[in-house]
Amino acid sequence: MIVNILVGIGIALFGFALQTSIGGINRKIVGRLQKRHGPRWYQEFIDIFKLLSKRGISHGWIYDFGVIMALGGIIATAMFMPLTVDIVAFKQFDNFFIFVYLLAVGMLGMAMSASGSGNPWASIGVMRALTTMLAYEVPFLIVALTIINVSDSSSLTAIQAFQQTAGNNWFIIALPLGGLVGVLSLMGMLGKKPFETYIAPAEIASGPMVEYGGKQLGMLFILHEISVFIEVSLFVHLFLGGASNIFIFLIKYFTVYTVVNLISNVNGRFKIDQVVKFFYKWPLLLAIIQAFIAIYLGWVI
Amino acid sequence: MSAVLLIAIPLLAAFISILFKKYSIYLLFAVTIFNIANVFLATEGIIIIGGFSPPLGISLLVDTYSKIALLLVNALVLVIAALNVKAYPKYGTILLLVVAGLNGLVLTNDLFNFFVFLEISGIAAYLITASNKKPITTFRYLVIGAIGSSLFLLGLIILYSMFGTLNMVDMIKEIALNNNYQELVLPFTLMFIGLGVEAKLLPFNSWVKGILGHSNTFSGPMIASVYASAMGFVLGRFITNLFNFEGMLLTVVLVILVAGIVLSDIMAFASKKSREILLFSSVAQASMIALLFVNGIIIWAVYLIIANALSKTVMFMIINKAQKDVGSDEVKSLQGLFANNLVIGIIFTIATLSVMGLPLLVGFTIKLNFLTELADAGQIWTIAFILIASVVEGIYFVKLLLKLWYPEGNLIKVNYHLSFKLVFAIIALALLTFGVYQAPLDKLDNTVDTVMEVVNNG
Amino acid sequence: MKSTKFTPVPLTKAETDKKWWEIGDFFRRNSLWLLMYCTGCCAIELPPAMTSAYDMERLGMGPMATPRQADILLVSGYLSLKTLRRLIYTYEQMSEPRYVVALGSCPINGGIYHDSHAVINQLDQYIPVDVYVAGCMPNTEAVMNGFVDLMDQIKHKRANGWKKYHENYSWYKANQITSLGEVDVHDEFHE
Amino acid sequence: MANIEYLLLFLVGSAVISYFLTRLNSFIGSIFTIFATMFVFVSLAAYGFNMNLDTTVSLLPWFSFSQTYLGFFFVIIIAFIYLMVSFFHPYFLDKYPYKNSYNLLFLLSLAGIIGAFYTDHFLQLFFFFEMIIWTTMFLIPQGKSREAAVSYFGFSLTGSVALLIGIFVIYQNVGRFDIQAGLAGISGTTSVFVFVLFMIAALAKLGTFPLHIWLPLAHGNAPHPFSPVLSGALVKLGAFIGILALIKINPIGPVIGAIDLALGQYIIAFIGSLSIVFGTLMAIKEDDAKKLLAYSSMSHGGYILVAFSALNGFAFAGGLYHILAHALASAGAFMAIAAVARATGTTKMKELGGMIHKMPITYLAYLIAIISMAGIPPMGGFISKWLIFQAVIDRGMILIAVAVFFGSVGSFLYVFRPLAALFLGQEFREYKHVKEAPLLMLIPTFIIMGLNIYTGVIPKQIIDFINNIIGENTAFAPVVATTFTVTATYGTLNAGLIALIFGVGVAIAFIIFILMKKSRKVELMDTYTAANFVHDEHLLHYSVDFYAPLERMYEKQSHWMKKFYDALAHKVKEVGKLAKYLFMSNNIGVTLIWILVIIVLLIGVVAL
Amino acid sequence: MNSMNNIERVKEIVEKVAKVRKFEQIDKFQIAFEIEKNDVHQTLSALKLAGWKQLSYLSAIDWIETSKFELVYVLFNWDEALYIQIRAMIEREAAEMNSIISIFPGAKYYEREAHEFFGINFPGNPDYHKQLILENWDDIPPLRKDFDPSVYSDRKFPKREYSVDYSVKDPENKSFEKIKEREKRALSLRTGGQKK
Repeated sequence: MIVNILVGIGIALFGFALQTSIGGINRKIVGRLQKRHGPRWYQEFIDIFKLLSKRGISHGWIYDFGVIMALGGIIATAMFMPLTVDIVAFKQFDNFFIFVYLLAVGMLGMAMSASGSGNPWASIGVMRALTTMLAYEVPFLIVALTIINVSDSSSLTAIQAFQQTAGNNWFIIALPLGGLVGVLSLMGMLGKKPFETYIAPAEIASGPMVEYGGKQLGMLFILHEISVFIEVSLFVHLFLGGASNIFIFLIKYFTVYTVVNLISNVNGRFKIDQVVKFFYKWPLLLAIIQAFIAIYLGWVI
Repeated sequence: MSAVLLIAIPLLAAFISILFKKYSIYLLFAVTIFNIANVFLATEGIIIIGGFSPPLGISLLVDTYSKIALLLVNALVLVIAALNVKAYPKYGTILLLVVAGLNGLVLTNDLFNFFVFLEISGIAAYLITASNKKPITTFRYLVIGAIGSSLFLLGLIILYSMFGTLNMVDMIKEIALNNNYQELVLPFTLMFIGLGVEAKLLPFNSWVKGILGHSNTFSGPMIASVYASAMGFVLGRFITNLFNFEGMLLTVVLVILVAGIVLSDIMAFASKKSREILLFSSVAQASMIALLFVNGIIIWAVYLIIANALSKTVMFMIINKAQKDVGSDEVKSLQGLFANNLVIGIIFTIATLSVMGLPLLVGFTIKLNFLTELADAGQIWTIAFILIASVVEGIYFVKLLLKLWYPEGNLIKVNYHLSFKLVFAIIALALLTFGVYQAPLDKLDNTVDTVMEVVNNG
Repeated sequence: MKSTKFTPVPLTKAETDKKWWEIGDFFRRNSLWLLMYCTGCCAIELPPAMTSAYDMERLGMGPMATPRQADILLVSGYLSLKTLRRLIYTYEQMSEPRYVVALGSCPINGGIYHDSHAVINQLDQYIPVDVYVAGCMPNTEAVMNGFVDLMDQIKHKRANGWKKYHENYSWYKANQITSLGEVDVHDEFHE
Repeated sequence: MANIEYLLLFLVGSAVISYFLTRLNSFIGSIFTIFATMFVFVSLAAYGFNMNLDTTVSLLPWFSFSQTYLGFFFVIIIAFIYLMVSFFHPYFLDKYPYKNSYNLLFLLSLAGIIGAFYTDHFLQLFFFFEMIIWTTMFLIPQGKSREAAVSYFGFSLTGSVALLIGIFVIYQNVGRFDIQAGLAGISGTTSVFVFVLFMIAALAKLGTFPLHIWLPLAHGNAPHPFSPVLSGALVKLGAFIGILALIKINPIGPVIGAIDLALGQYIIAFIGSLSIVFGTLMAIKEDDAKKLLAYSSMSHGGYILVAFSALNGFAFAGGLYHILAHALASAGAFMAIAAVARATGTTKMKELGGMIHKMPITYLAYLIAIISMAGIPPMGGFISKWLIFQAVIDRGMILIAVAVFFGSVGSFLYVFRPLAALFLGQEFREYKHVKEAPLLMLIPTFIIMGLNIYTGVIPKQIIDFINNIIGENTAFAPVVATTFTVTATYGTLNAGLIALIFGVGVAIAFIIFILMKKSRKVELMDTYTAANFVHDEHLLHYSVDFYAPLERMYEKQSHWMKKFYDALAHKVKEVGKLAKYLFMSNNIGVTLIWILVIIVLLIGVVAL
Repeated sequence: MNSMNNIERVKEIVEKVAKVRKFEQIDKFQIAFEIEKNDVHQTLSALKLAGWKQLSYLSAIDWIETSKFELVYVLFNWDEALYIQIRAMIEREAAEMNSIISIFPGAKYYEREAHEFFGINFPGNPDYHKQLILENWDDIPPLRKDFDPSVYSDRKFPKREYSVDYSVKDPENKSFEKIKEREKRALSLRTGGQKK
């Protein structure tokens, strides 16, 4: 058990380092996109460590406890995440629903400490985050239902193995509509531009993070990096057939994150009720149609 | 001590009491106590008066069924008169007439004699309702009552012309021989409507709203429980023995009764005055009783009559007393009545819950048993309608109860005399104990009514 | 002959803190976050600094929405009495270590409003200022130079304005009271 | 050897004694109630688990009792909730108009519950049901509104009347009132009829979609210590009837090919999912904390319905597990709100804020309760939801899945609203004097917190007991569960491991937190307000219309059901007035017409 | 409908109501009347009836030499493009003018501002004395001519002398004289020629 836990912590650490560096590289790519140099690739590391070295403020015990609980929840989720078919901390316990719901613990921790900070903007930010979650979560879970029903298991390693077996191909090809819905809800999950209502710096002064500074903000940045790692690798495992070895995983991970990042950089920002209306119109419809086709009619490409 | 005294003594006392007005009420007490004692001593069976043979002579039929009726009627009259002795002292003679008339109704075996007693008790009833100080309603009651009893007489005459006898036992024998049921429909309908008017069945009881709507602590209980239970017993005897509906007549009567239950409950749901709620609920109970008799469930109908009579006395007395002190019987103006008289509140609640048929009270056991019997008789749709009506009944009674328990704004001042509390407490206790302890209820069964027995073996 | 074997010398508590502080300095100077308090007309210099012409992000700098998250308080232009009151309130809300960069000549000596009753003349009487960028609207290069100077100061541990604010806090407060009357003000619109 | 009949008589006796004791002094009366409920619970727990309660009947001969695992499962949960809530009585009773009747009715309803779940005779089941209904009906108006009690009674009565008609239909076909034999004996159209009637009763008591109007009214306005009982315990009666109808009666109607589930079951699942969606949407909009939790019980009732109608071993186990988890979670949440209401006098989120600073333990209790209610891992709610998800996915019911997923995510939204608006945020000046709930009230909160965590981490004992129930009532395969893991169709869930890893994660985060510099203590009013000087906490507290953009989207449609029932009541009144006009008119002519009509009708009918 | 006959129409209205001391046509769309202090209310209400529904601005001018305040009411008409200025002279010492809130409710804040910056009292306006823009002002109203901002600035804002350590190649270069010359001219400009 101790070995598994250490492997889990290793995976979480690897995820953090991976995402932070890829985040830095992406900031450079976006910079180049806007005809400017863009920061060094390790700029995100520097930001995080700078924040950790500063002396922030605290609004009471719930303000700190929330941040600790949030980061703890997210690290716990990352520890369950399989990198490839065989690199996974807990062999048959990496159940899909653990990721969806342990992320919710992270969200709850952050929401609690944000509203505990007493700033109305933080509460509005949390409200917007939860409403966006309500929007993108349901279509994603419907597609997940189809995938679990088709691959006949809800453990990620099994789903990867199913996609990598000779006969069938990646779910993004096998379930095309499902793949499209997956991308849209991934952008919602990552809080990328069109659905970035809850970190809207112009409107609500960076939403929930308004009262954070110093180490709390550093921990929240770590939390953000690891949750991005979880969401993107979830997408990779569910839709792109996971990876047989670590390099394929890195390549797939990088392409997914860069594509989503580029899409987000050319988009404006939705209003909060537009986000909900959007997700409950097209993605949900596509998800239901995809589920209907895949489960009842059995047409899996 | 033959049963004839039960009718003769009250009549005699009625005339004597005219002489000394003041003591008439105490004479009534004496007579009713004597009657109650006499009921226990009376010998069962047919009693011929004056030695005339059946087709002509008057005869009385005494069996446990009529004994229960007599006991209930006399006891109730005693209680009601005693409680109203201060408010309405001068009604001694009329009450004696009531006792005589009702005892006669229950005991008589001779149909014409039944009509005579129907008239006597009707007149006494009109005089009692006169105490409501609402002459128009009493007049309406008088006219409809007269119509009812004349229809009953018309039906009786047709029967007499067909069978030549007035004695019920002979009549039943004759009917059993006559195989053509077509001819009997008209007389039976007329007699059913005649009794229906008096027993408050739905289409015929437009007088009830006026009478009971403006009743007081004396006339309310008298009409709502004494007369209702007497007529219930009598209607039961006729339906089970004489009428034995069948075919199309049965379905029409059933439809009338079930519609009566459901509609009166809905009317109660739609009314705002507390007395109206009570009177519609007693109309519903009356139709329910008739329905049970039509389906041949005699013993549970008897218990339902008793339970309904007791609870209605309690409820009418409490509401009428409150109405007298407050001035109006709108549920809004009676709000918070029980806030400062707790005992009365508990008693009223127990009585209402028993009428609604909720557990731990006698109403529940009665309801459950007669529904089981109905299920045995395969009447699922009647059960469904009764229960739907009981939902509506439950809602309006709960609304009434909660309004009376919880005051809004200023508290109203109503105080009840200790005697009220005592008597009602006994009744409430009876309702509660028989609800929990059901053994005694199972001792009696449908053989209480021995008319058919007498018919079969002379 | 000094032995070449590496013998770890136990560092004292103060030395380890200093060592950590230096490492922290490296991170602090390479990721400076700006709270753009666009008080006056010099604020127009910042968009070019951020966009592709001069690209502030190369230096690891970026705009931040709230004082809690920011390192640098960028005072760009003249400061009226009322803005000064808000500026002091924001400055005290920033997390430490914090730096102040003053653009334009108005924070230096009041600039063209030096004789106005509404505009203060010298900013560093009220809050410690680390870097001044003179010029009545300094050019963007000058602003970028200012930032590089600040990074240099951090490197050589001279950018300790925030320490000075703690040390002679009473002196600063006295100046603030003389000019502003009192920092916290109650007006009928926020009661 | 505890005898069920003696327990019942003991309860009725102690109810009467507590009536007189509370007349003396409400504190002593309530303490007596605590001991009475404790005695009952302990004797039930001691003897009930291994089914050796003595069911002989001596004093009340016409009652007959029998022990079933299913019945015991419900009784032990409800008795536990009663015990926990009775700890609240000493502090709440003085405010109620008829406080001495409160304890009496409380214990009487407990007696009714024990009787209802231990009887095998349909009429006795109805007897105890009616007893529970009217005893609880008299408890509700002690709170804020009379109308709530009337609507509660109306819907419960409709439910129990439908139950009674169903019982008589069974009696007519099978001839006996025995529950097991009766339900097994019916088939064809009568089983459809009985299924519909029983489902009406279940929906009315569970407070799910079509018959849910009374739920927010009753829970929102009931006296504070009684709403945990109302939502945690009494709603479960509907679940019990739901099991009788959905599981015991063999499936109804044609089997739908795609998801091979009987049509009747699918309709009930659809109603359940409607009630999940409707409950969630209404809860998100609600401003009164107790009404919000009421709507959450409605949506969890929908989950229970979906679980039982999925006709799958894991769903059935998930449903039972959910009943336990929801009972604990909603009781815990309601108790926390009751403690806050006792201290501040209101449950409206508009008027409350920053309760955490003065009542931290109540806050923790509420937090753990809502984590379980939202179905988040370390708590029990997650395991039951996980099991239900397995069944829904296994059957591939897409529309139901949409509602179930919407409910699980939506529940996260509306449980968080009281947390943020009531407990967190700015601390108001007027609640400065508020103190933490007294110790006696904290005992139940601690116990329920512990149980919430226990059901979330160690599912083994509960799953084993549920396997007994499955074996006793259904033909499904028992659920395989070791101490920490539960295995279902699509993989195993290691609840213990999740809690452990969560602990490890929090430890790592705590280490990171401790290593760094201590942060500066700052009071709540010193927040970033774009440098405006704001001095009034109310201006800085965001709690009114928390989900405004979401609420605006379905503002208009949210009152349909209420309008429908008001219109229904109004229609009945109209019919009443019409009948009065027709039959009770003042002129005698009308009665004459009716008499003539009947005579002509009969003559005409008979003659033809 | 050119603006010429409008002006005639307005002139009649104003003459009917008040004694016009001076009429001035500022430009094509703007005319000004100078009337007595106590005619102001009638003219304003007359013009409001005539269509000039909006009080665009109320300001004051401090004629310190004749120790008078001049109040200027600028009215605007949405239908015809014509601004009307109503000017009235009031005493400078204990300056007072009845409030016009009853005619133009919008004047409430203008009057508060006029009081804060000039010290004119407006009885009839419930809160004219309250602080509006200046926070914690502790000197005479700042826009009065007898208020010297630089004196206030030197008094209120602490100043330290910067050590002049910048190196100049030739000390006698003319830039010093140029700076001194510019300072003298600025000083005279600022004090209105009073101080040399």
